[in-house]
Amino acid sequence: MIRTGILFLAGFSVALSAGWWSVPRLLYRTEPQPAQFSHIAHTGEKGGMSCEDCHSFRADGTFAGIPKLETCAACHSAPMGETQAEKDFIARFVEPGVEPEWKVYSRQPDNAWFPHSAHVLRGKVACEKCHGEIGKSDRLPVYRVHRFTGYPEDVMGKRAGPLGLKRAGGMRMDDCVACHRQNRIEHSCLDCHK
Amino acid sequence: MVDRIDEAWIARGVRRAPFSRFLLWAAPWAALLLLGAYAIFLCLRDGLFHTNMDNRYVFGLWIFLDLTVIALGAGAFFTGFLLYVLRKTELKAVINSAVVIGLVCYSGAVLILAVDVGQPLRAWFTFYHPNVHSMLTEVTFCITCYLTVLLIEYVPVFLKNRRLKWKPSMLVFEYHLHKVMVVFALIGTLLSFFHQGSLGGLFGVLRGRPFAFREGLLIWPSTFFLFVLSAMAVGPSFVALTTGLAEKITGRRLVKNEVYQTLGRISGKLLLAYVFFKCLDTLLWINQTAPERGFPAHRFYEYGGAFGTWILFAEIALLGLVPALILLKPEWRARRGLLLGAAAMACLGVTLNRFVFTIQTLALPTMPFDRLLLYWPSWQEFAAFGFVVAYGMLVYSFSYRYLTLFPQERELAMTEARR
Amino acid sequence: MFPWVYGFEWNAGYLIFLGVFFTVALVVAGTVLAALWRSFRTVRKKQEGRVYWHTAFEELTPEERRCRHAITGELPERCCDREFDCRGCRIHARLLYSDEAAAHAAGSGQAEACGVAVPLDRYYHRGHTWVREAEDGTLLVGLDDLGRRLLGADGTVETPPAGAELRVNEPAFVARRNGVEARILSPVDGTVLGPASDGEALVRVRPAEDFRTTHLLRGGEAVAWMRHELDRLQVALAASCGAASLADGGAVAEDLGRRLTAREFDTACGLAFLDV
Amino acid sequence: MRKLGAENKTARYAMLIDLDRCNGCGACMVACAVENNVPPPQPSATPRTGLNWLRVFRLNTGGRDAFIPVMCMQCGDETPCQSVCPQKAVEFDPATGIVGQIPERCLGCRYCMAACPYQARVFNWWDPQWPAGMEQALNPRVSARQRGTVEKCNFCHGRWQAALEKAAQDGESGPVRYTPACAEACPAQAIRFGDLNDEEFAAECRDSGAFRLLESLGTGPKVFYRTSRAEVREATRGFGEVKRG
Repeated sequence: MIRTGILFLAGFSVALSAGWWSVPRLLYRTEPQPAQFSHIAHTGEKGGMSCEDCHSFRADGTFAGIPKLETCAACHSAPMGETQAEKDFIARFVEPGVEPEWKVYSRQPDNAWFPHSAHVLRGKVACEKCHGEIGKSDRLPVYRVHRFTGYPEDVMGKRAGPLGLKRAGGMRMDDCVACHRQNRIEHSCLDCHK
Repeated sequence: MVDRIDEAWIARGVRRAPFSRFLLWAAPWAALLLLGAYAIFLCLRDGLFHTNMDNRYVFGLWIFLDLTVIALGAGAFFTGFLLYVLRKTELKAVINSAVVIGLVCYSGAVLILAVDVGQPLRAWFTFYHPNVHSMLTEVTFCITCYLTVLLIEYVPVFLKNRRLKWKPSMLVFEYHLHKVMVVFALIGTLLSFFHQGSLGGLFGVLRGRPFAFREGLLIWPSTFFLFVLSAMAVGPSFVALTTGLAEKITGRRLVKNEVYQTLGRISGKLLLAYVFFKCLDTLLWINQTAPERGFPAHRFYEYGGAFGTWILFAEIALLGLVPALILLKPEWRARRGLLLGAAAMACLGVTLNRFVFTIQTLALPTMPFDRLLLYWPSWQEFAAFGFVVAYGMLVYSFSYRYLTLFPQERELAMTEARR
Repeated sequence: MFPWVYGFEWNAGYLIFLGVFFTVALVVAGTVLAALWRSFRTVRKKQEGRVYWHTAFEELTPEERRCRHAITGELPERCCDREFDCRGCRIHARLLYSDEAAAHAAGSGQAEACGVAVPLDRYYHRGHTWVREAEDGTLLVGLDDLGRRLLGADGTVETPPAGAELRVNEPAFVARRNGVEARILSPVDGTVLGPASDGEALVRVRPAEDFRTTHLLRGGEAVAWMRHELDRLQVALAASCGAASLADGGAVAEDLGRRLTAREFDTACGLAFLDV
Repeated sequence: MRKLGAENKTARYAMLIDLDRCNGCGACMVACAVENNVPPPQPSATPRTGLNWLRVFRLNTGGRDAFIPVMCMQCGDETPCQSVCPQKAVEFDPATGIVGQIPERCLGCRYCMAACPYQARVFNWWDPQWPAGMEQALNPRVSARQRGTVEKCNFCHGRWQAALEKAAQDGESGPVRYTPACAEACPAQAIRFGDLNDEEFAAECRDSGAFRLLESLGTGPKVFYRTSRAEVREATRGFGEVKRG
């Protein structure tokens, strides 16, 4: 009887750890970004830019998100630095005028509505609160996407980034709710869902 | 040779039809089961447009079926309660049969409910994010729990199969499970009481549907209690009816007459009480509840046709009071045909009551520019309905053949031989 | 459902509803686990036999549970409520030393009922086994004449290996014939010593410390019981198969098993060996 | 950090529909469908299986018929559909007075539809399908339909959200003002949308000619109707029509 128990426990733990290890790997697929990008090169001492310089609001209050090629091309019509990544970017996108298809780490599900204006402009929530210190990163994190839903890993529940940078808030529904509750903001489902 | 293929599985001392004849009996049901499975597959794959339900008739044949079989399946919990808690020991003769009937009814209802909802894969949402103020939440929780309890109650019946019994551990588990059966009988009573009630409450709370809306006691509308009472009243009737049918179909005596008498007597008393309270409730509804909400009750019946006043009369008097009186008078009850006829009438009465609450409620218009609408189920709905019936028939037939549903059968066979 | 799930509220409605639900779930799970644990304990203590007999006795008809003293006519109609273990029965104890009982017990040599031999030098168990004390103090256990005729020439009886513990009314042997199996109950408490040397008995048994024979039938009582058994068997066979009657002076066939169809044989085994 | 909603006083959005102006053209129904990504009906769909959040009924008054647009009434008292939902897919938002229906949470049991006396709720009987290319024209502010779920009018919630974003950008505070698609599309300007906390609008809703549907049920609907024709008002109070059509 005891032997059976030990065998069962051993088998159970092997199966459990195998599943624990493999399921997240099977569930997510890695996709490459179109080009390499260093935030710190732009926002650091050398670049001196702020988040809003590229990630801007439109006149109707909507958030533009990742800048279009023309924003990049405004500075990078010709190489400004020495890096290979910049040269590649100009050769592949700026010169032929092809819009790079950036993968958005924080792309929310279709039914979620996140007004950047209400949070950033009115609520004065710092970008880092949700996005973490991505602005200080030297290269882009690995972009992993859920095989079934097609949503990026970060909104599906990954809290810490693989770059070792702190991503403070997280961008899952639970994170939103936790913050809203903490700040006692009236909420119903339709406050954030559409 | 094929006739004796399963002999080793059939209990000693009872006779069963040859295997080939059993197959012949099961074949049409299996065919119906397959057809129903195909219809269910269509509904699950493509969506509910395969049914004839619509935005007005949001509940149709299936919900009516659910409410009815669950009311009839109440025989399981109520017989268990009478046997294990009130110690009506003669009901031991039908308890196994009642458990199988209950199991069939409840699992059939849950199955068809899973097809009826638009997103079956989200069924766990109700458990994960329950709205405890909804009657449907109560129904979901109770039916799930009670189905579990019924499955547990079925285990000892199942383990007593002749072949399984040879494994000593099976018999030991059966024995110990049987010893704690009173716990399950009590839990089953509690659960069944609540969800029979909340199925009634389901319609009684619809304040936007004055035809169904009823005044309440505490947090429950009167239909909560009426559904419980009516289910308790017809439960024993249905057990008697199914036993009578089983005797008719198999051509064997399965239980002693006193069992029928007990079932009939209990059913009759409860039915009479139910009719009394139903009358009170109806009067209150006609004179107070409905008019207060701007809907004089008599107007509900002005549409005539299928939904005229006859339905009220049939439900309460013809299929409520009449069988109650037959079942209460010992001389009438003593006649098997009359007893089973009354039991069938009582079952029909409850079926009609569930029909009124599901179908008639939805048929009647609430808005001034609306009108009475009729609905006829699609073949897929009928087939899915047939699926449940066939499933029940097959489970019951297999259980009858291989398990001991009627412990008195062996004794009765011997007594008969002695004569 | 749980406090940490989005949407949960700490109010009376939730606490009552979920409190009831979790209580029900716990009680159901707990009861099933308790039953499982008890079963596990029963199996570990090797008490399956006791459970088997308890369950089987429950299923016997009142006719089959008839008290031995009702069979002999000492008592009016009475059903046994001690699972055929007369060792603690007060009624039995009272009757055992009565004159009438003594008269019944008296007698030696051979007796017979409708052609079935009932040797009076031994004790009979209601599952058609007998016990005889050998000179060396061990016990011989065997099938009685009806059991033997029932199994016939093709029938076999599987006996437990030496060292096996036997307990009264618990399955000890398995009879087999033409694919039909029946459990045969042990008439005594004791340890199996091995197969019996004489052809009549099945096994030799060392009796348990507190070995008693008061639960077994003896003498004239056994003859009355055998008649009752034959009657019962015949009626049941007539019910299920329409066999010939013993009442008109017929005798039980020597190889009864061969005369019966598999189905009849199955019924007869169940009745004779109390294996329902 | 400032509280996002703190300066936003609550609103009680409501509609006032002038039946004298409504000529039953159905522009509101079309506008509603376009705004809310309602797919074109399947070939086998009937008027009773459609996905219209807003329907215009013909009211038989004995004389000249009146037309009456019916959508979700956003019931404020004892909201019939909210309490019955087994899994909180229906929610009354006290900040806007809008009854929210969350399709992602919906199981499709349709109990709320049975509970609604206005029959304002609809079910997705089909998988939504758009003719090729038409999905390009979908409104990104309204999430896509899901088969097997219940939905209903939510006073063009996407427009409310857009207005909120704009207000945050402009630094405006207080409840936002916006116009639902039906009100915008009505050529006769029969549908007016407003906030009951706005005294002027509330007064119009209490006007002697104003009424609500099935007021006697006590559901507190927030869609008001107005007519100068007494017979229309009388007809709306009636029971269902007996034996017609």
